[in-house]
Amino acid sequence: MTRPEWFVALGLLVFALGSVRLLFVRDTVTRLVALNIAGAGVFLVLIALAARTDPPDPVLHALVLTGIVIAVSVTGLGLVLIRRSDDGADESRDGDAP
Amino acid sequence: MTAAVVLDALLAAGVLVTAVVALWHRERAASVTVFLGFGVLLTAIWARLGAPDVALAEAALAAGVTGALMTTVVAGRTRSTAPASRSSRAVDVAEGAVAVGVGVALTAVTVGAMRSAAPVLTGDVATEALPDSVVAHPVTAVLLDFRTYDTMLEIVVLAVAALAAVSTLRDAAPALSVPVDRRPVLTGAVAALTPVLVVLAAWLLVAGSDRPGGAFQSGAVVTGIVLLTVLTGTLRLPSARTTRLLLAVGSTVFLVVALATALTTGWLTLENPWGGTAVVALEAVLAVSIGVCLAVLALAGSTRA
Amino acid sequence: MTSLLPAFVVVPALVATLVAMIPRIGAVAAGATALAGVVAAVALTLRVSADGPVDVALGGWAEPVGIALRADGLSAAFVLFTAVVVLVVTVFASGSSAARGTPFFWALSLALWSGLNAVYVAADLFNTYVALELVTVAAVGCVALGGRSAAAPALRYLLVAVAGSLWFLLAVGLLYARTGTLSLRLALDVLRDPTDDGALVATVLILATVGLALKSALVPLHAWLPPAHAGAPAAVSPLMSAVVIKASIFVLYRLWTSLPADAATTSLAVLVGAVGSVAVLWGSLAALRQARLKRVVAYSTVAQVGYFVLLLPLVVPALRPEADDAARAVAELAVQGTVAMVAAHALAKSAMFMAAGCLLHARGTDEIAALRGAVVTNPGAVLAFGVAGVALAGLPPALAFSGKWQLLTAVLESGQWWWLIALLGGGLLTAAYTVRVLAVFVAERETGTENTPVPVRMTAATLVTAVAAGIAGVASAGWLATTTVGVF
Amino acid sequence: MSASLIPFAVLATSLIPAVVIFFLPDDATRIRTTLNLGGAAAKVALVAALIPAAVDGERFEWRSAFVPGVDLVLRVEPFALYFLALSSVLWLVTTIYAVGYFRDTPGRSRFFGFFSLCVVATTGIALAGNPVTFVIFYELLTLVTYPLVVHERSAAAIAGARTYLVHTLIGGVPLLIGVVWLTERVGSIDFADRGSDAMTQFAAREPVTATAIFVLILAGLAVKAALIPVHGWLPRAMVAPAPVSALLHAVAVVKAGVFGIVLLVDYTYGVDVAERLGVLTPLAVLASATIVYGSVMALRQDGIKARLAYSTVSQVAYVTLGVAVVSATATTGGIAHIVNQGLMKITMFFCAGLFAVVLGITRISDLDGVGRRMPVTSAAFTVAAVGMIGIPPMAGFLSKWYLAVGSVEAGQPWVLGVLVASSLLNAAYFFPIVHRLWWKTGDHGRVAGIEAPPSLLVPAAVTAVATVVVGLVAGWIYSPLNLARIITEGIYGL
Repeated sequence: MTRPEWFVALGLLVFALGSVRLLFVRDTVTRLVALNIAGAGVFLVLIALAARTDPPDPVLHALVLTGIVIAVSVTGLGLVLIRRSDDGADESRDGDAP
Repeated sequence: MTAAVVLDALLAAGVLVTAVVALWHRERAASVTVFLGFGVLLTAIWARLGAPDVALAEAALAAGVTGALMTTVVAGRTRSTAPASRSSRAVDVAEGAVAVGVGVALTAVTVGAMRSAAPVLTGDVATEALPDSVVAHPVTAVLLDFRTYDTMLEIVVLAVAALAAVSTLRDAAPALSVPVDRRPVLTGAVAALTPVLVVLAAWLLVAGSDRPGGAFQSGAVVTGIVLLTVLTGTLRLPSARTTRLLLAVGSTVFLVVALATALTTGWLTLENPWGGTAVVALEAVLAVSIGVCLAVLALAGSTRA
Repeated sequence: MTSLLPAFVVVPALVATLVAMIPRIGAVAAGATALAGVVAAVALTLRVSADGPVDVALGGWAEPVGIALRADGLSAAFVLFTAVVVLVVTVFASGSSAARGTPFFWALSLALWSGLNAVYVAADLFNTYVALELVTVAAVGCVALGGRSAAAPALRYLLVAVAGSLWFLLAVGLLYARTGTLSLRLALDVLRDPTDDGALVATVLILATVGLALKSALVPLHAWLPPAHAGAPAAVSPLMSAVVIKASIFVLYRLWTSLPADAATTSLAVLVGAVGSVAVLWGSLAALRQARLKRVVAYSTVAQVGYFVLLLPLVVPALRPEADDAARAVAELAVQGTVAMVAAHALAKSAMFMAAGCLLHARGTDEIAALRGAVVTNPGAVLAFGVAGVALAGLPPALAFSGKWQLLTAVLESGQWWWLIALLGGGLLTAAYTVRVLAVFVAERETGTENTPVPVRMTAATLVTAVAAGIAGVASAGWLATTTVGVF
Repeated sequence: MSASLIPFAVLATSLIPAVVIFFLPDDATRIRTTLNLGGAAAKVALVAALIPAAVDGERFEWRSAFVPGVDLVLRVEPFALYFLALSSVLWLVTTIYAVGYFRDTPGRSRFFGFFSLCVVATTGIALAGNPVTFVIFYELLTLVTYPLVVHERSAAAIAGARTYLVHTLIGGVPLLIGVVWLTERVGSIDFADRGSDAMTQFAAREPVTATAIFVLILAGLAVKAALIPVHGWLPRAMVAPAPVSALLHAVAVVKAGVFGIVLLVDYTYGVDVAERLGVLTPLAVLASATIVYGSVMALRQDGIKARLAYSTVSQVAYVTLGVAVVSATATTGGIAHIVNQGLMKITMFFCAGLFAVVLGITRISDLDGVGRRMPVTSAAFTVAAVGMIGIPPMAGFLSKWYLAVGSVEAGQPWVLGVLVASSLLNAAYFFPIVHRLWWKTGDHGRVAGIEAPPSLLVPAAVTAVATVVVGLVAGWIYSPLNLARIITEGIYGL
């Protein structure tokens, strides 16, 4: 197996770990961490694919850059929601909002 | 050569171990800390795989800013709200086994696909088209010349995320309110550091047109600057209105540029001679926008609704 | 004159950012944009049916380097019904601030609409991913407008939706590994070579289908939808159920009507169809048991998603190398029928959620038991809810009836008669949970429940949408024909 | 076949009032009543004008695409006008009755809105030119009658309405799948006098599929035609207010089912194809069983409306029997019975409504001596009852006579036996009522002035007189019987 193929394997494994754990774990922060790890796995696959050619494929690098910014904004929003639901868990009544 | 292989193997092992620990650890704070370690190792791997831009972004954004965001939330709340289900060791192993199985299966298919890959990759076509682009550095050319539309959407995503975060605050005109830490040593250090960071951000921005760097990386540094100055009180927290204004300015400019180019050269088409300067201008707007949006996300996270 | 296709994405986004800066002008700006959007969508549909799909290369660079946008019959149909739903919900939302949650509703809903249009006109797979993320973030923002108790469902929705997008992104990565391009059309040209790409195409489809099923809440991956859609404010729920889940459904159709099929993908399609049938029955039975009105309508969405994936097993035979004209005819019928069902669901479901919103506004709760005698206090909302239920069940003369007619014909011609159970059974169950709720609305009224008057424009918007969904079936032939232009 | 908007005009006479009435406040009685009566009168006039043209062979048609390849067709031809004439006249009379019945009750605009929509659906069914259009208006009828049945919002009304919906919606499934399968196999065929040749070739090519489709569509139609075993909803839907029971369950809804069966047997498959497939004899047996079962069950009911409901189940099956027996005379009798049974049954429902409103009587056992207290109503009821039993000169006699002669011609004498048995049973469950009305004594107080509000009494009297007149003028060219004969000649190609 060539070097890019090894890193693709690593990426896929990290993605699988992250995704599986995301579907089964209960704690919200850990789920967000799992989401980030799964995303990192996918990015690792993309960058490994880019490394197949010399110079490496700039399109895939740009995709991963865009992906990272989206991942960060999603994580930011997720954390704000975690904070709100933690506040909410203290005194909100059950059931749906008006 | 074997040293490189050993280094790669070590980095790979490190990434795997930190991932597993971060995912399966019971304690919230511990899993977040290990996750930050995972981010650092990942930065090294990006460098090893010949992707300096991504390494920079990973270090600044993924490890840096995400770390800041997570610690602000987790620091406040160490106990995890979810019921501490003592799922037994066997369940964890089973989950791990499933993951490994999925990983191996996907690898088999992907490697097969890589080996019968198409002769012409888009990357090669992009590299050939580089000379006609308005920017020299390949990654920046893709981001801001070939696939400008993607970058535009991505900035809108960031602005919307920040807006959504701000909109969850309680009162109608949500203003950010954050505990300020005025310890002299800290404020002194920040006062000294800020100009250096500003220069670094500016340099990163300009460098982007012909070497690794650019809007995303300098945006992260801008986030750092904003957070440091606000948390130490050197920069007064903006009012609700100005917060919203700053949030939206980045994507508004980009969208206006899109409309402008539509009427002239064609949607998002940048041409020389003004193409190069347009890219740098766009990058500046991007950097400020990313900086502000991520800072707002962090501050909204720590503002008590 | 450069094509106006990108305007569908840029204009709503620009108005969204302007409204974010100046919330005061929210209602007027959103209303004007929505109206313009409907007019533009109709023009696009006419243009596509007249001279075929519209292709635009962005940034001055052609594929594969640059990003291309493409609007064929399928995209035009989705853009059209989305614009109509956004217009109607905008009118509804302008009626009451409680329905909007916070003043940010306008900015977030416009950004959501921009993201949806971006998905529908995308021809580049990574661009589709970014557009899906924009839809997700905006949608989560909208759900979170529901206040403190909506934060947890919104978070759960965010995690599930982004996970789904990542699975889709990995599928795109795999496709790039083999074909070296992000453009779906160019990838197809590479894949059509006889080298056996069966394994790869199957994996790409499995990854993408699971990811997109997660985002469209296909049973068993549906648990996140009811709390999110029911917990959202009254004006957000219709947007969520009627149009947001359609983005991932559209991408599913885009993939399944393009990638070449073989024995493996055919069996995968049948599996997805089976899961869809279970979803129709599962969702409907769950809807029958809910005690809160918005939960009934949310589970109805889970059921209807089952219908939408029934397209897959009917379309796949037409994509096999040895496909004959009969298979292609079945596929065309199936696409027409399903798109009509999707559009009809968008109208009827938004009307149903708006009706629930009206009743919630009037009685202060959506507890079904507390809505006895609503027919006397809010006749318009009850009539709209009934008509919307009829339209959802696909009873004539509703638009869904024309869709169901085409789908039934396709099922009979393809010989796969077993999909009849879900198609016909689902309609009955939909009628069942609608009538169950109507019976309470009609029952004699308990004294003492307070009743605040509902602004006229809210009831009017609800009734107009419901009636439109209810009678559109008789005039949908021309529009149905356009939905398959350029799809195969 | 001139493409024209006339079919639309007929539809509009009840569609426009329906849409307007929904938005009228309840107390706008004058506007609502003028709209209602104006629409009804306009429809009767339009239909009356169209009948001579149709008899001379004029045909009007409106066509538009439903889905690519399948059209919506509305066409004016004798059989459509025949059913339209009945429903429009009775809609006019029932509107008058309903205005009086609901004088100052809540929800009148809602009621009359759906009431007019129901007539729109019935008109659509009559004018339907192909199976798709028929199914659309057929299901629409189900939907718009639900609010009428549930109008009084009592628990019983809601339960009755639910049963009604369960039956009719479930019935809609085989009907829909049957029509889709038919259109998929044979293409978008229109109703034609002797069925289309595409249909004949298809029946020859795939007899098993053709029979399966026939059974599916028949199952869907049987629910509304109240053939056993799917008749259960009719008695339970009697909880609806009197005008609803009168128009819907004696005329519109039940007749739509039977009208569909005639369209299926004679205008889609054609009599010869149906006979060759061998589906008519089982249909005749089913109809006969329903006739006898309906009559027997009617005997055991003490509630006036319940007995009338089971009587309807039995009487409506005559039409199916007429179609199932392969002879022009029998089919003429069957088709004539659509009008005859409609007139007689609506009179009885009006009277039942009067007994309930004026004296609060809903049970047959309480009817002793009511004849003296409410002579006009009782007389109307008696006329209708005698007609039902089949005694000349009332209309009922004619259709039973034609059915009897037809069955002998067709070589199915056992049908004659069924007719005689059912007539005896009719006598068995109607004469006791007549006997109680006139020959029993009961203290119901003196009649002060006229016995009931005129808006309720006049309709009952009018329809009773009509029953007699229809019987007497059978020879007139435009009489229901003669129209039935013209229609049958078309069906059998005489």
